[in-house]
Formats: sequence, structure tokens, C-alpha cells
Amino acid sequence: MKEAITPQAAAELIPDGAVLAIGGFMGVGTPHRIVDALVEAGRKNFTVIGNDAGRPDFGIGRLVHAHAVSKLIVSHIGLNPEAQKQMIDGEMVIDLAPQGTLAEQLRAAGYGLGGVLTKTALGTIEAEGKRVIEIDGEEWLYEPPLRADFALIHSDQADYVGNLTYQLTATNFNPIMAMAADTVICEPREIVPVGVIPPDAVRTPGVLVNYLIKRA
Amino acid sequence: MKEAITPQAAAELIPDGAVLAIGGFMGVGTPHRIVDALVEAGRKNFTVIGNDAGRPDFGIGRLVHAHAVSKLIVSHIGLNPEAQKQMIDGEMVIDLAPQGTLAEQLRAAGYGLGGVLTKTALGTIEAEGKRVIEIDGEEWLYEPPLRADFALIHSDQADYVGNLTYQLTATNFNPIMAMAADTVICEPREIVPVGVIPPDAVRTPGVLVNYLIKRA
Amino acid sequence: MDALEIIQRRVARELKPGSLVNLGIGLPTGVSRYVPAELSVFFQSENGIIGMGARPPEGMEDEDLTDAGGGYVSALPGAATIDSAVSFGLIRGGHVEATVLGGLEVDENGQLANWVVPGKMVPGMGGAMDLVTGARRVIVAMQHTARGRPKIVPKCTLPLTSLRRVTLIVTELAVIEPTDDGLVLRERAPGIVVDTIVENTTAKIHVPEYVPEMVLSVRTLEEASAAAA
Amino acid sequence: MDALEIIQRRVARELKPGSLVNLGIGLPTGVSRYVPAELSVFFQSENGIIGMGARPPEGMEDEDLTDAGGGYVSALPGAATIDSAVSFGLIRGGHVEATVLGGLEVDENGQLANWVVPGKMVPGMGGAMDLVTGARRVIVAMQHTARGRPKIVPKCTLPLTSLRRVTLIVTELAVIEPTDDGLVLRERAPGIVVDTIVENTTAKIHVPEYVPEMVLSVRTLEEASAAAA
Repeated sequence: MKEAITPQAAAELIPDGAVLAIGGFMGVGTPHRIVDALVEAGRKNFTVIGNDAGRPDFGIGRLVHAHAVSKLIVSHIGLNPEAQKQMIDGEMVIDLAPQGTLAEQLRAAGYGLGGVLTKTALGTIEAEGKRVIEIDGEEWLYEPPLRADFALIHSDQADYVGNLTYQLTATNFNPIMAMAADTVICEPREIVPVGVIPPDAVRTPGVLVNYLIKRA
Repeated sequence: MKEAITPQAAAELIPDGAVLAIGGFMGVGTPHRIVDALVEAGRKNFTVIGNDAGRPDFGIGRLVHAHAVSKLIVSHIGLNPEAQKQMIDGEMVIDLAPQGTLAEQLRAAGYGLGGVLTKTALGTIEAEGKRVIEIDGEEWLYEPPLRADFALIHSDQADYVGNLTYQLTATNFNPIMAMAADTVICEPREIVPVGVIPPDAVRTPGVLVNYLIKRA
Repeated sequence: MDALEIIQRRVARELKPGSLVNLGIGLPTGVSRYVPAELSVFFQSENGIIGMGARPPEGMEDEDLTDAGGGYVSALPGAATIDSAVSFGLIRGGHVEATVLGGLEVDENGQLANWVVPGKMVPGMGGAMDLVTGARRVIVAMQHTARGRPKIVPKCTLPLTSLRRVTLIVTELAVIEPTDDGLVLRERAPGIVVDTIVENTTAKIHVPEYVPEMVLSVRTLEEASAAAA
Repeated sequence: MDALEIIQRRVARELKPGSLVNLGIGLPTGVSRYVPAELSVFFQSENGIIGMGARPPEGMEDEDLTDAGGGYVSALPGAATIDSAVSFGLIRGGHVEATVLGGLEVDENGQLANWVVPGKMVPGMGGAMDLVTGARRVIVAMQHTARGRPKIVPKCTLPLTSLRRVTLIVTELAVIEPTDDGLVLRERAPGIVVDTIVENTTAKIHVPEYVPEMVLSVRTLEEASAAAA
């Protein structure tokens, strides 16, 4: 059985400087209460892996706004001028990666693979300095696995075993990140009794989840 | 909308010598009616990719029993003495692969990846003659993508858009194979009207499926 | 009919019945207006849905159902939810029949630059590199020039989005196809003469003897099926 | 108590509360009999379920709910269905806390051979190579000898399942731990003297001064939690 804790207790588990994989796509499917608690706790120097920089003060943008991020690994920062500013000021390092590559890099870490061989970004400036592996005369760009200390994810339902369901486009990176971190903390919309979620509806098996966040 | 055809009509689509990815795990979740139709049509020389050789005359074993398979790419043939016999007689070539590697090889083909970097089988006789790629001083076994001409899969529900759901352990390789073939033919247990399967319950999006098999 | 509508209408005619299509944010999004429902084109939003529909009526929006830009959308009958790995697996694995994207530059190799202006605009590539590299057909939908400056150029000066050659370029002046032999002018917009297109293009462009006018009517299922066959 | 029961009972005490465990077909499957439900150990069957339970009563079997050998099983409350890629992702990504597998040979390096006897038995590796390579702990559960021939040998003569060193070897005579310094005798079965173990083992085996007897009682949640802490 998984302990249901407060967002504040979750923030206590996460030290400054940790590598965080944070679910969500433009803030949709982001565990906002955990993010808020991290900001309130004044945590610093995170490396954050996510789809995007959110909007200013929304989604991952809320951590950026609080100057809690020293490195951001995302596919997009275009809707968060604050992220652009911190990048230009040298306050935050931004590693841009194609969305599909990011998904596969996280998955590779979670699935015990040595990395990803992709055509995406091959021959572009994004590939500069990166390894190209030739297979049967064809070139592939090698991208390494991407793993986090903590995955901070959102779900729709959870049961006390930790089984999770997701809803619509709030799914996005959440199930992938649940495989790719040492500790997985999930903020479900609702916690239901064990046995209520049918086995075929479970999208993330409970064994992957370490902590659930209590309802507000 | 996807056409619902008979197993016989499906067999007509599939020429001798085709590469088939056939779903199922010891016959559980195998599209038995399509397999039967292929046997009845007297098709020959298939390359079959699947989890196992089934049992004699059951699952993929039924095609083996009918001498319709010239090459079998599976992880296990232990419960089908007929497959062992045809291998020893030189009638059928058997390529054994670890189950997890097989799943990733199929997925790599479906996901446009250049192959799989895995620790599984590294340094064993299974890795003989295969490429080893060193990354940051660590060795990984390279396994190429595995793609089929036809995926023959089973599902629980389907709608006429081709959206599929799976049930329990009949899921296995079916959703992975649905991504990894030029033509996907699915034998659902039941076809329901479009709109009946909730978006979050769909495990294989209909755009991947070319044909559905009619109810018997 | 303004420039955007010409482009959107013409691109809409490229989409095949029952196919999976990804429309970029902005101009490309509007293409769906000219694709009748009877075509059963499935629009993918790469943040995780196939079968995306229009923004729902006021008050019926759901915070868990958005497009890649974060805007509210609806789910059509037969829609399916997918996670980001599957979504990009569909894109990278060649399961998306067509993607429609904006462009900053396209060159004589048919290569596209559309994601960064170094030192000026660094929004990130999002899914653009995946889409241009992986979709079966890549349709660039853009205005022919930007503030009078041609966007179809001999060689891209901006960083490429992919080495891959795009399938078709549709502007308010012309339809241009990149081929092994370079760019070929396929169609001209209603009332536009070939010279106007050539004057507004710095890339070398092959002009066949006969260049038909674009058709801009919305295709019926029957027409679209016949064209796809 | 027969040899199998000794092995199964001793292995059962290795399993951690709430953990994900994969039991091989055959002898290892029987380990679950000695793991009380209160431990909430989640048994994975690699064909696609977490939370596998015992065979259901006659007439209540379902053709879509089987173990990796094709035998009928049940789903416990909290069970989850997974496809083969996720199932092996859990195994290969280190999410399976322990796997229990049979063995043909284990050697002084702690390396295991358990999938093929060349020229004789070529069943295929199934999921064995993935499990031995990827699980966090690999527990070999096997009889100490096969028809009088020791199975714990200086160097495997049969093809290895993985280069990876297994975590623990449990037989009806002994518990042996492969370490950097070779095999170490950790426990002996009730009534078994060290000499008997050494005589039945051709591998060099380090024998500490004190070798306790195996405990074979079924662990309560309290005991198991204390041991895991």
C-alpha cells in the first residue's frame, strides 16, 4: 500500500539540486500542487526534464519563475518569455530536444536500453557534437537515456496500490516518466479503493509509484 | 471506416512468402480464425514473427503443423515438438530471440527507430556475430528493427474506425505488432459502433488498422 | 479570399479520406475548416489525441482536453487518447499520412527551416523536427514572402528542421513540388501569372509548359477518394 | 519436508513486502504458496499481468487470463494488465525487485546457465535472458545436484543465460551467495552438515566459521518488513 502524503511532505523528500522529471504539456497534466509546494519550500538548483517551460508562473514555468531551475531539458520554451530571459541572462541552462526524442530518451532510461537511434535532428544544428552511428550504411543519431531522481506526475485516478489512470491529453509524458525515475510521486485527481480500477484500465502499474498526494 | 471482412478474404490478401507478425502468447490472444483461414488456403513459405511456436496445431503451431512456415522468429518453441522436429530436419529455420528483445525490435520498427541497444544476451551465444556498440565505455548489444508485411492480431473490442481494446493477458504482443507492419488485420471478439469505446480505453488507435474480421 | 484562406483551402484538398493528419499551430490549424467531416480525416494533436475536433461551446471546455498549444479542443466520435511516446511513435514511425507545417524558408533541395532564428527567436523545436523527419508527406503551408522577402530560396540560411525533403509547398501564389531535379511549379493561384511567382522566388524554379490554376473548392468524399486512388 | 518445499519456503523469505516479483515456471512458481497475502507481493507474469493470483476454481477460468506457460490464473485486487513491451520494460529497466528462476548450472562467477543444452534441448530463452539481466535481484532456486551430478560448478559448461552475476542460490542443501570473492556458503538446510554441501559442490565455496541453519517458517508482514528495512 502506498502512503498518501501532503504536497508539503512530498517537497520535504526532494532536496535542492535534484533531477526532476515533471509531467504535463503546457501545464496540462502537470502536478501543480507538488510544484507549488516546491516553490513554497524555496527549493533551488533543480534540473527539470519536461515537455516545455509552461507559461510564466504556470506549469513548469512556476518553478522557472521562482528561480528554482538551473537546468531545463525541454522541447519548447516559446510561450514562456521568463525562461528565455533566464537563458539569455545565463541564469538557467536550457537543453532543447525534439519532443519525440525526449519521450524516447526517458523511455530508454525506464526500459533499461542503452539509448535511442533516431533520424530526428540528424544533420541539423541540434545534432552538433552528438554521436552518429552507422548501421548498414545508414546514419542514425544517438541520443542517451534520460533519467530523473524524482518523477513528479499527475494522474486522474489512483488506488492505494499506486495503480494510475490518465485522462485525455493530460496523459502525455506522465506514464513515461513513471518508469524513468528512482522515486515516483503522483498527484492524482482522486484516490479510489483497491480493486476499483479494472486491470485493463490501469496505465501505470502501482509497483512503479512510491507516493501519492492526498486530496486537498 | 474499416471494412469488416471474412477470415477467408483476409487470407486472400496475404501471399505466399509474406512476413507475418502474429499476436499471442502460447495461443492466448492469437487471431485463430485468420490462422485457420491461412492453413485452409494452403499458403506456404511464411516468415512468422511471434512470441512462441504455440502448441502443436494451436496458435502459431497450427501454421507450423501445416508446413506453412519456412522461418520462425520467436523466443520459445519448447512446447511444440513439431517445431523442434522441423528445425532439426532443416525444413524450417528458427531464429530465437529473448522475449524483451523481440518486443523492442518490433517496437523499434513501428516507432521509426534504428534499432535496440540492450544488455540482454550480451556476451552469450545469442550475441555471436552480432554488433556490440560501446557507449561511454559500456557495451551494448545492437538488435535491428523487426518489421512485417502483415500484422495479424487479436483484440477484444474494435469499432469501425479500427480502434482496439485488449483484455488481460490476451494483450501481449498485439498492440506492438499493430505499429510494426505495412498492413494490419485484426480479429476482434466484438465490433461495436463508433463512439462506444471511450478515448482513454483505446489501446490501438484505429488509424493503424486496415481490416477487421467479421464475427463468425 | 485572403492569402491564408487560399493556402488553407488548397492544402485541405491534399488530405486523404480516413488518414491521420497533424496540423501545426497557427495557419495550418485552419486547414481543418476546409476538410468536410465525411472525409473522416483524423487530426492528431501531438500532445496526445487522435480525432481532435473544434473548440467546444463556451462553458463546455475541459482542462484535460487541449491541443499542443494548450487551447481547448473536443474529441470526435472514434477519438483515441495516446501518451507522448505513442504520439511520436506514430509521427516518427511513418504512421502519420501528412503533416502541415509553417515555414520560414524552403530551398532548392526542398529542405525546410522553420524552428529557430539564431540570436533572435529560440522557442525550441517542439515536435517540428519529428514531424518533418517522420511524416509520410510533409506539406509546407506558408506565405510566399515575408515582408516582401522571398521565403523560397536557393539555400536555407536559417538552421534546417530536418535533412528530409518536404513533399509540397503551398503558398498564396503557387503550389511547388520539390523533386530530384529541383523545385517544380505545379499550380498557380487564381489570377496569378507565372512571372509573379518567379519574381517572388529567389530559388531556381522549373516552370512546365502548362501550369494549371489551383482549385480551391472543398473536396467531397467522392472527389477525395477518386484523387487518393 | 521434501527438497522442493525446502527451496520454495526458503526463497519465499527473500521476497520484500509490496515488491514486484517474477517467478519462473516450475519449481519457482510454487514459491508463492509460502508468501502470505498480507505481504502484498505483486507477482508478475511476463505475458502481461501484475497481481497474478492462483488458478481459479473449476469452471471460472478465462481464456484471456493465463500465466506465461498458458495455465489459467486469477487477477488479485489491484492487478494491472500490461503489454509485452511494458512487461519487459519492467524487467529490463530494473523495476522487478526479484526474479526466481531454475538453473542447470551456476558457477564460481555466479553466472547462470538455464536455457539450453546444445544438441539436446533447445526450447528458446523465452524471457529468461531478460529476467537474469534486468531484475534487481536474481534468485536461483534449484536442486543442488541433478542425478547425483553437482550443478554448482567451477565454470559453466552450458551456454550462459547472462553475463550478470546472480544474487543468491537456494537449494535443498544450502543458501550460497556469489560475491566478488567467489561463492560464500550462507546457510545450510536443517540437519545438513557443511561437509555434505561441499561434497556435492564442485565449485570452490568459501565456508565462514559459523554457518546458520535455514529458517523455513513463513514470514509474517512484520518479520518481512523488519528484514527489508
